[in-house]
Amino acid sequence: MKKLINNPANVVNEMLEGIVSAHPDYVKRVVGFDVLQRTHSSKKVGLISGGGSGHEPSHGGFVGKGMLDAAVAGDVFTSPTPDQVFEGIKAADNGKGVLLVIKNYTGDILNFEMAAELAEADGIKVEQVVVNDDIAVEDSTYTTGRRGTAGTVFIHKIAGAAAERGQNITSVKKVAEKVISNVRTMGMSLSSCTIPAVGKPGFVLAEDEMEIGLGIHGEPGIRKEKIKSADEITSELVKKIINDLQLQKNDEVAVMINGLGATPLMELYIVNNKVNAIIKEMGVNIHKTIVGNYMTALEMAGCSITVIKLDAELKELLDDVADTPAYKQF
Amino acid sequence: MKKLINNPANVVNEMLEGIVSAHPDYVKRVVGFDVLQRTHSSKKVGLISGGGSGHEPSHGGFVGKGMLDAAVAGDVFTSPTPDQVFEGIKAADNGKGVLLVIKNYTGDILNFEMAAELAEADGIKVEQVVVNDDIAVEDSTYTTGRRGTAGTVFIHKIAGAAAERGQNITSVKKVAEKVISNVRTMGMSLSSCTIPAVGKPGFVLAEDEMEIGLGIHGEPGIRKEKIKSADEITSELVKKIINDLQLQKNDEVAVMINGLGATPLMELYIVNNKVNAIIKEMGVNIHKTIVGNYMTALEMAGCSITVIKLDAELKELLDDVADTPAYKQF
Amino acid sequence: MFNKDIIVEIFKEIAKTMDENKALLTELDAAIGDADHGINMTKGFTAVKNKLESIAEEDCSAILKTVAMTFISTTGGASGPLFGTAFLKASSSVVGKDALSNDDLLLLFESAIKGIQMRGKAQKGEKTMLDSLIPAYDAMKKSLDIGDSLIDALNKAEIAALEGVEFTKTIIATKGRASYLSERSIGHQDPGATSCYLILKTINNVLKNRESLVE
Amino acid sequence: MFNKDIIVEIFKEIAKTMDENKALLTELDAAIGDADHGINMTKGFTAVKNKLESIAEEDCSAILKTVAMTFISTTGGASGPLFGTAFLKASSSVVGKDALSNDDLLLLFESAIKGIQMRGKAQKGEKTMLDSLIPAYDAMKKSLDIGDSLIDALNKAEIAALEGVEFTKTIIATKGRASYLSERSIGHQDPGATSCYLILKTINNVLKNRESLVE
Ligand SMILES: Nc1ncnc2c1ncn2[C@@H]1O[C@H](COP(=O)(O)OP(=O)(O)O)[C@@H](O)[C@H]1O
Ligand SMILES: Nc1ncnc2c1ncn2[C@@H]1O[C@H](COP(=O)(O)OP(=O)(O)O)[C@@H](O)[C@H]1O
Ligand SMILES: [Mg+2]
Ligand SMILES: [Mg+2]
Ligand SMILES: [Mg+2]
Ligand SMILES: [Mg+2]
Repeated sequence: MKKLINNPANVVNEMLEGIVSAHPDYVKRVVGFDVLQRTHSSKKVGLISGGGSGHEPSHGGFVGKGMLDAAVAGDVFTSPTPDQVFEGIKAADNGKGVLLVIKNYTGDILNFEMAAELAEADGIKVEQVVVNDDIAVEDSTYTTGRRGTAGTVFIHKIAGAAAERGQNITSVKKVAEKVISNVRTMGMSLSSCTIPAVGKPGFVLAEDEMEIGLGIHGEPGIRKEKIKSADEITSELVKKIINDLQLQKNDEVAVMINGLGATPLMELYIVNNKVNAIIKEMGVNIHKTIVGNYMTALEMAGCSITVIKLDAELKELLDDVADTPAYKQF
Repeated sequence: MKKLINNPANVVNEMLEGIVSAHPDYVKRVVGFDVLQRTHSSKKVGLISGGGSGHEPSHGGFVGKGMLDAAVAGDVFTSPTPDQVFEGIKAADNGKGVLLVIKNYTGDILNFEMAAELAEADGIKVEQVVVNDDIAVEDSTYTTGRRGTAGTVFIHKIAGAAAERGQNITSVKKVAEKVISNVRTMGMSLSSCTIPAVGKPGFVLAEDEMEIGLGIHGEPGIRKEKIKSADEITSELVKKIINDLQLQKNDEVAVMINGLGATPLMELYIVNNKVNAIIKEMGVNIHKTIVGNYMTALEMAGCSITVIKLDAELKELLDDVADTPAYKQF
Repeated sequence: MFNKDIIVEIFKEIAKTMDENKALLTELDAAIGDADHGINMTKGFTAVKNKLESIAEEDCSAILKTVAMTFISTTGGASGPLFGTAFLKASSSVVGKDALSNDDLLLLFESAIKGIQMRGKAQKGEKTMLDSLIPAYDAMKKSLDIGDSLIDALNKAEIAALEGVEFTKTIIATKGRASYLSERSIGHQDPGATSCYLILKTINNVLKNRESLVE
Repeated sequence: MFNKDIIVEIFKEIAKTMDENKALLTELDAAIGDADHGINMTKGFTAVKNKLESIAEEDCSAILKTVAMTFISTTGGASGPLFGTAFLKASSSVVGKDALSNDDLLLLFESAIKGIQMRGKAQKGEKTMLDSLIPAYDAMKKSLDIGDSLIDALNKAEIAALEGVEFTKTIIATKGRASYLSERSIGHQDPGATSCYLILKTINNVLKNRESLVE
């Protein structure tokens, strides 16, 4: 394991300190907790997100104007405990209620749920949405269902804009749910990643292998196969998304090409070149494209593609101003 | 070599197409050339930069309001040819002259120089500055001198702001030169990178080795040594910078922690945590910190630290609005 | 017979067991999850162990409640709330008791399982910790019903738990992180089921040790 | 004797040589540079080769000028402008000629070297292409001065170039990318010096071949 770290046990703490000292105008730390909170809060519905660390800039990087009010950081790839999340909820609360944006992982759901119970007992109005954008896994009422991955960033952006506009918690939640039902992601990787405290990679890929349909925790994907060209891989991922979203001619979408941590931007743009071609060829209009590392898995090489179907409301909110360390929009 | 690409011979072209289709409001491509140009130009001094590809988001990502007017992309790690740069100069020219921001590499200097000769013959007023922020190499009048690396982003930002304010080419150049004489960078890496057309890494590091003082082209550094803790490495790099800049108590600086491509943001923030501590302990004020992948070397793991000493003028220009795909500031 | 001293000792031993099996549990989780189960369990039970000194004087229920709260607030992941809730429900089932009868133990075990099911909404056969816990409970109950000693009953529970662990290798996961792997999860044993087996085994060892000391 | 046909043939052969030595040159550059010298040279000379058909009817100077412009506009890096300028200056030194005398060739060689020095501001001993070119030129001149045949003179130039390449292993680079390595550049041979040696060797082979055909 080669990492620019000191002690595996301190990575989250030192990272949070590093974030706060880099962006003091945006975030401050809730003393004694692994929670980042907006430096300048405002009287609006609070938006909170979080989960295991290792997905940076998710989620602390999205705390700021027009997105999150607080983010809770668990250990690497381990969802934070209820008391941490509870502290986050308190930090995000400005008296108008708090919406919890939870990614669909058993750990996240259980810990956030318990925190919500604590917060409600404390008199804070709490609502939750569960993001499940990853279509690699078949959905079913009998299973855990689909994972929450990079699509989460669109929830932060769009529901964040609704909250910033002063909408009440019911409508912010409604917006978030609309985003969730219109966003889909599919990913692939060329290499695994190593949790600092574990010291060796979660899986191993041969020089000519890739994983299709993997998540953001160094877990294996749904299929291991021989590596193909960027265009072939991209086509497979995008087509699956298009089908699942039932995209039609004249639909309008936004696209995110998300790097998993170790993928050169050059490669993400090569992927975008193909994504763009496929979607435009369908007669679908791409309103906005976001390319970069937004929901990562430590030093994993690979990418995910996210598409969100927009209507007038979502489009307007997506275009609203946002000013956070990791996502800024004029 | 594991890469999300199609054909090594097409990576630059497909990447440029991917950039343009992702950010049409910011950049367009000069037809037939590897040049990205601002979509909406304005009557001001033109700022142009460029060099080999593989450093994304440098340089195309910085084309936009308050930074560059055009960027020229060579093959991976190979500076662009004079005719390409000449086309870039024409694209950046709005009748007020064009400032070339050149990184100090023989190839870049020679090709940009020849392009400047072509542009001058064409009646375009051209000025040049040469960035040499990398202090890994000792400076000397008898050698090629120091390399230009991540500090270049500060030239783009600050000289770009001066141009955006409507300053004439003489004063924009003066600002750029002031930045150059006040900015220092030092880098390290944990792994090498592979030029697509070559297919194997430029150098190989053992599991417990790192390179200190390397550049951004997969070239070896000044020293190979056993890997140390993030704090130890950071201290060495920062102290070298502090000495070279002759930083004093009450000085004011901006800091950039730059990832080389495959470094998780978590690690960059851990590095920043230490950088921040060292600099603050000196009684030096950190006006602004930038953390992320700005000047990369494909999928190299590692980072560089850049410090720029600010005076009132540089500070004000640094704080000016910028709106580009890769760097936005409110 | 089963007094609060034993409970304290059991948790100390569980912390040791988890530490010894950290790499194993993490490797099992790497195959079908996110490679942290060993870390999570060690983190949780080490925190519990460190807390034990200060609570050894409380009654069984209070001890278990502290164990639960400690586990919940240090572990995170899926196992934090699941084991935490198990201990919390176990605690509620034995309020005010300084020693536990066999019936108390059965009720405690049943409550723990119900707690896990309430939290995690899983059934037997979904490749989770329930696949070792439920057969273990059933075996223990049956054994006590036919008049076996507690030691024998726990022995049978341990054996059933191990069979449950083996069984998890044969099925597809439909709950937890391993469910994302669909068919690829077959052939791998569930980390959570394994740690539950290890817990039962540890309890058994503690009891056997005591027994032999008494004899 | 040294007519424009030979020039065209030489450039065709150089393209072949570079292609054959692409991996070698890239490896040399990987050690002290950025691992692209083989790519650059192949790219440039392949473009030149593809251009040759259309210009074979021009005079020597025009051919060399097209070679120069093609090289400059396709190669990039340090070698693009350096070799390009060399060919450009070489072209200017033989304006209007369809065949070149030994004196013409010496002047052409000298002009090429001066072009490189004008562009790159380097001297002999800085671990660059000049370290094979300058000794080669000196050897060629000396050999012609004492009345050797062109073939012999070029043979001596080739040997001197190879010695120059060997010499680059012993010195620190102070120009170009290798200079960033300081002491670490010692022990490695310069890629640019190597490609210049390969060019001379190719010229020699072409001439020897012709000679043997004539004989
Ligand atoms: N819904 C559930 N009900 C019961 N047990 C579950 C459930 N989901 C997951 N588990 C158990 O949790 C274990 C994984 O725990 P752990 O690795 O610590 O958490 P995480 O999956 O969050 O990384 C699985 O092996 C499984 O036994
Ligand atoms: N200033 C200079 N003068 C002469 N030759 C030089 C100079 N700088 C570099 N070179 C030559 O260029 C070679 C490197 O060429 P190449 O790898 O194609 O370009 P780059 O260094 O831009 O990647 C070196 O081996 C050296 O011989
Ligand atoms: Mg986990
Ligand atoms: Mg090069
Ligand atoms: Mg796990
Ligand atoms: Mg080179």
